Amino acid sequence: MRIASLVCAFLVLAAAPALAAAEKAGAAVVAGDVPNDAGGAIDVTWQPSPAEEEIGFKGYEVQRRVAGEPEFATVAESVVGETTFRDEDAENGVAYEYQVRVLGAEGAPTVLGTAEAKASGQWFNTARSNALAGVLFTSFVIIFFILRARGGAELFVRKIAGLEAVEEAIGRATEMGKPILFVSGLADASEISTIAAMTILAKVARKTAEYETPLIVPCYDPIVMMVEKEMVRQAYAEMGKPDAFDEDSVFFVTQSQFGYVAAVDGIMLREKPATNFYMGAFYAESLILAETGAATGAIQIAGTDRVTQLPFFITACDYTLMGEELYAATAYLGRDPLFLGSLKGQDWSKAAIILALIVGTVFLIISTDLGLWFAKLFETAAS
Amino acid sequence: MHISTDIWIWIAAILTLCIYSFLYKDNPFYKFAEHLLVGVSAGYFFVIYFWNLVVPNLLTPLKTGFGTLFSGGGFTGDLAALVPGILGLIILTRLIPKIAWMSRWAIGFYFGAFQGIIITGYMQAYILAQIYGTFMKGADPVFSIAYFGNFFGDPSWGKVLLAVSGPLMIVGVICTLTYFFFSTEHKGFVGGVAKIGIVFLMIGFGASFGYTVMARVSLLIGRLQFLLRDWLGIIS
Amino acid sequence: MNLYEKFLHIDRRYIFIFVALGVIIPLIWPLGLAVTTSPPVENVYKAIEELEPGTPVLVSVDYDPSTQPELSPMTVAVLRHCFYRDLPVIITVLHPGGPGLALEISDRISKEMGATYGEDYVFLGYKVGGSAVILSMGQDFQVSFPADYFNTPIDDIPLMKNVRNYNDVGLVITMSGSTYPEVWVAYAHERYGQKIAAGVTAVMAADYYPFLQTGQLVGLIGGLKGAAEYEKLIERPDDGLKGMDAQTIVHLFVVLMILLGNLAFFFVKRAKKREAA
Amino acid sequence: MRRELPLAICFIMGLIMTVQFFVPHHYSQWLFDNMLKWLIIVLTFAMILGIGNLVKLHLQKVQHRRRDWLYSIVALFGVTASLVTGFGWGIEADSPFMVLYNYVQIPMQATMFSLLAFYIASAAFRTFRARTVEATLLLVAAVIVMLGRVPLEGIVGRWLPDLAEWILDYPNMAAKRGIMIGIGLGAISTALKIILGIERSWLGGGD
Repeated sequence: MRIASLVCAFLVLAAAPALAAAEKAGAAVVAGDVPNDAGGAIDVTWQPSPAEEEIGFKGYEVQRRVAGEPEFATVAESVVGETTFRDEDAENGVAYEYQVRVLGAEGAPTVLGTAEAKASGQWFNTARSNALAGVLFTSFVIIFFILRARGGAELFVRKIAGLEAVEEAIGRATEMGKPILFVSGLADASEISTIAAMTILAKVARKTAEYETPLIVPCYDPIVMMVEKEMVRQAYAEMGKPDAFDEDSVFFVTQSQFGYVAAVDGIMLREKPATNFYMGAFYAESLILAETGAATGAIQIAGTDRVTQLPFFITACDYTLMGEELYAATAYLGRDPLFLGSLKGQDWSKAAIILALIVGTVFLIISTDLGLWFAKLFETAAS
Repeated sequence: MHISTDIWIWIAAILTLCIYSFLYKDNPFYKFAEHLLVGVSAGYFFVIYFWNLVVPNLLTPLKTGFGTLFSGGGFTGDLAALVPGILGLIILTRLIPKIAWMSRWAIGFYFGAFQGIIITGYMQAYILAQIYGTFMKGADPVFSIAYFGNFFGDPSWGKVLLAVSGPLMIVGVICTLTYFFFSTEHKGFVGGVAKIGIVFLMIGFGASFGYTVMARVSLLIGRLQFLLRDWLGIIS
Repeated sequence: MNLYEKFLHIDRRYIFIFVALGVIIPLIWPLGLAVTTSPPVENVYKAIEELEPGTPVLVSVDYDPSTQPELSPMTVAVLRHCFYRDLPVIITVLHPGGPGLALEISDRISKEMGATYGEDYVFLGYKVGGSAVILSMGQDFQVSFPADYFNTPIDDIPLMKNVRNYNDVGLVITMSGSTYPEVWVAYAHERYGQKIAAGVTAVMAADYYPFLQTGQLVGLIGGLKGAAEYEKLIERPDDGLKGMDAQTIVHLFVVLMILLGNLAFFFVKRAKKREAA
Repeated sequence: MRRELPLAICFIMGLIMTVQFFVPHHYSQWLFDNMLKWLIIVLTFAMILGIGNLVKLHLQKVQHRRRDWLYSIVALFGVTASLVTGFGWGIEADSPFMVLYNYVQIPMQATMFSLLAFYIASAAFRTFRARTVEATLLLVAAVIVMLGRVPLEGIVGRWLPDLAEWILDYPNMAAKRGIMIGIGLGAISTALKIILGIERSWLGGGD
């Protein structure tokens, strides 16, 4: 399936020499549409003039006219040290003629050459074909295993300590008669980790409903609050305890990062929850929360995909779900075969990536050029 | 020593001390500051979003759009602002229990749009760029037989590091990825590789922790400079 | 509970007190610990040293008060350097939280250095738009900044008479706690070939090293340490170097606590083993 | 209507935004640029609900004289102050709203943030113990990097900062990359499940 990405990437590589060839053909000035853009831009490149070396060289001047019109207008002047110019002000589909002039030490400018081009917008960004291949490949593998799981295939998943501890932590809070605090990150619902956190909350709420343990869910984002309130309500209803659901247990605080932290710190010291969950996206505040929680003696289970915050949760919390484990938690807690299937798909994608890393290494051993060619297949264009 | 005479500096300084009092223990001063901060900041973001986003991207285009429409100018792109306007109103149906379910339409829109952005964005930044980065450092490959050649030609610490760091990087990425396998037991060969993955994870976490200490201290320096300089005028 | 065990369970408020003292003392009585300079910072310094007197430098204050402790010292050092070298400074702000900071710093440093507004420096203020603003300055400053922060048309400002776009600017330095340097590189450098240097927080610095390798940034000042190095280069110690003292002390304190903690932990463990045996 | 329609909308939007990424044409760019703004506008409407919720909770506390109800008055005062100054006088640089922001909100936020300097020290002391091999690795790496960032070259030489840099650039980077690739796959898998309607707990309950 990597073949698909190879093929796509090949197309990109094949296109590049074609452009280079045009430049090499010897024309003093070359103009062409900027590839992979929304249109409206033309690149003009030219061969450096020997005049560059002369004393008093003032630079190049790029002029433009709509093909067929009499007058040129200057679009760039005194270009020094570069032999390209990107005209961002071109209208799509209009043929422009570009003229590059050399401004020497004295006398009239000399014309280096002219070239013609039209700007256009593209319908497919070839620089992103590797991303397309990647998306198609992973989606295919994941959906394939989801479908297999739906067909009833048995799927094994290994243990994750942090998730094994969830039940125990809820049980402990129940015994102590203390509440459970659930923080679903400091990001809005656009973050995948927030969504993962919300689905974990839905599972945790089923357990707190079962044991009738009080649950405290302060929210950072109003949409997350709306959705979480419904999820928790649903969880209580499903466990046959709709009346045990407290409308005010899921509430909005503020979207200010440290305002939110100030409030949650206060809750920890005043309500003294026996268990703190930190799931989702966290930033610098991760350690403030985790250290305050540790000082109150709560069991703390964290999970985040913020690589920079993992060290703080790892050190200050009892259990930490690292990166992908956070997303996997829903599958574990729910034991839904479809979700387990998607985990299997992720594993196979991982295996494919490991294979790609090994292949790349072998190529690098055989020849640096071959290895570089392979590595470039994964290069991403900035915009 | 020149104590500030600016009332606002005093307010800021006192609130700063109220927050610091939390380090000792929870107390009425902290509670006061905490509730004030929550209230003020909750309102702040609403006001900022309103002026910076809702006005230029919703109210103004709707005004021009409808202005043109009613003066016979036909439909213009400005009226696209109706989309978020209507979605926003749909979100508010949550306030009316009878039709609260309608808010799911807007949430579906919101969630769906972001999932599309996530799929492609993560593929690009979290997968492709990381694979590429495993092989490359700047414009050079992290690993090449030539680096070993260089080392044996003229051995030095720098060259041995250059030669072995690349392979170490690749091995590290593979082992760490292996740790994240969910559908195989961490036993035997896979278990061994995953163990090495844990070694990399722990070194990485330790290093990031140590790396961050400095930045955190500078925040404290900033606050203390405010107290000692702007408020008390002890330092210049 | 013996002494070691007591130490292991020491009230963390004692640690807090030591951290606070470790910062306060050097702020009041600077220690003047030595700082060695590093190439990324030296390169920013060189880029400014190499400019002909009279060549404008654009300093963009793209941060807000949350990262001010780290970024203001370097902004101050760079401004001083420019004024020493008679390089006119154009100050812009792309972050909505920046104008107040930029105003305060430019006011203070210009007074200290005897720089005249309109001739030695100009404050263009904040413009919303980020990348669009950066792009427009490549065409003409007039587009985004028809007037300065105080509403004087830029045509009436002596400094701006000879400045139309990036062609007339020797160097752009962006001070940012977020991703603005990337935007500057993508638009001002990639499209207009403008030389860019950046000042960023210590945490962000690692993300920008690759830009140095590719030459997209001519230099990089990272965190308080970077500011301290810059102060050393221009031989004008200030908040950066003072801050470094404090940081060094706290670092060493934390390391010491970790070592003592482990020592105590080791003794407690050994004692327990003996008891068991 | 109540469950199928939102799922369908979610599916269609997910598909559109995925395809959009590969299309550089300006219609597609227009959609992307506007979509981001629209989504934040939707969020702003939702904030009415959020703030409403906050105000309601605190009003209840005051009304029923629950524990700490006096502080609820402070919170209500804060919200009111922000909203009244923000809508009454605008958000220009010297407006009352910005004064409130600069001298009330910013100092407190920055102070909360700076608590980290204390907590990072206490956390390091409390948890960096050589209990296991893994914990020892973590602790040694942390100490090396911390010392490497202190200007001690005069005393111990360049090797320490160089070693710290090397740890950050290689073993640390390798671990980060491994985690990030896993995150990428997990995120794509989760997003896919949401678009396809397999993960639908966000719909909540009811019909």
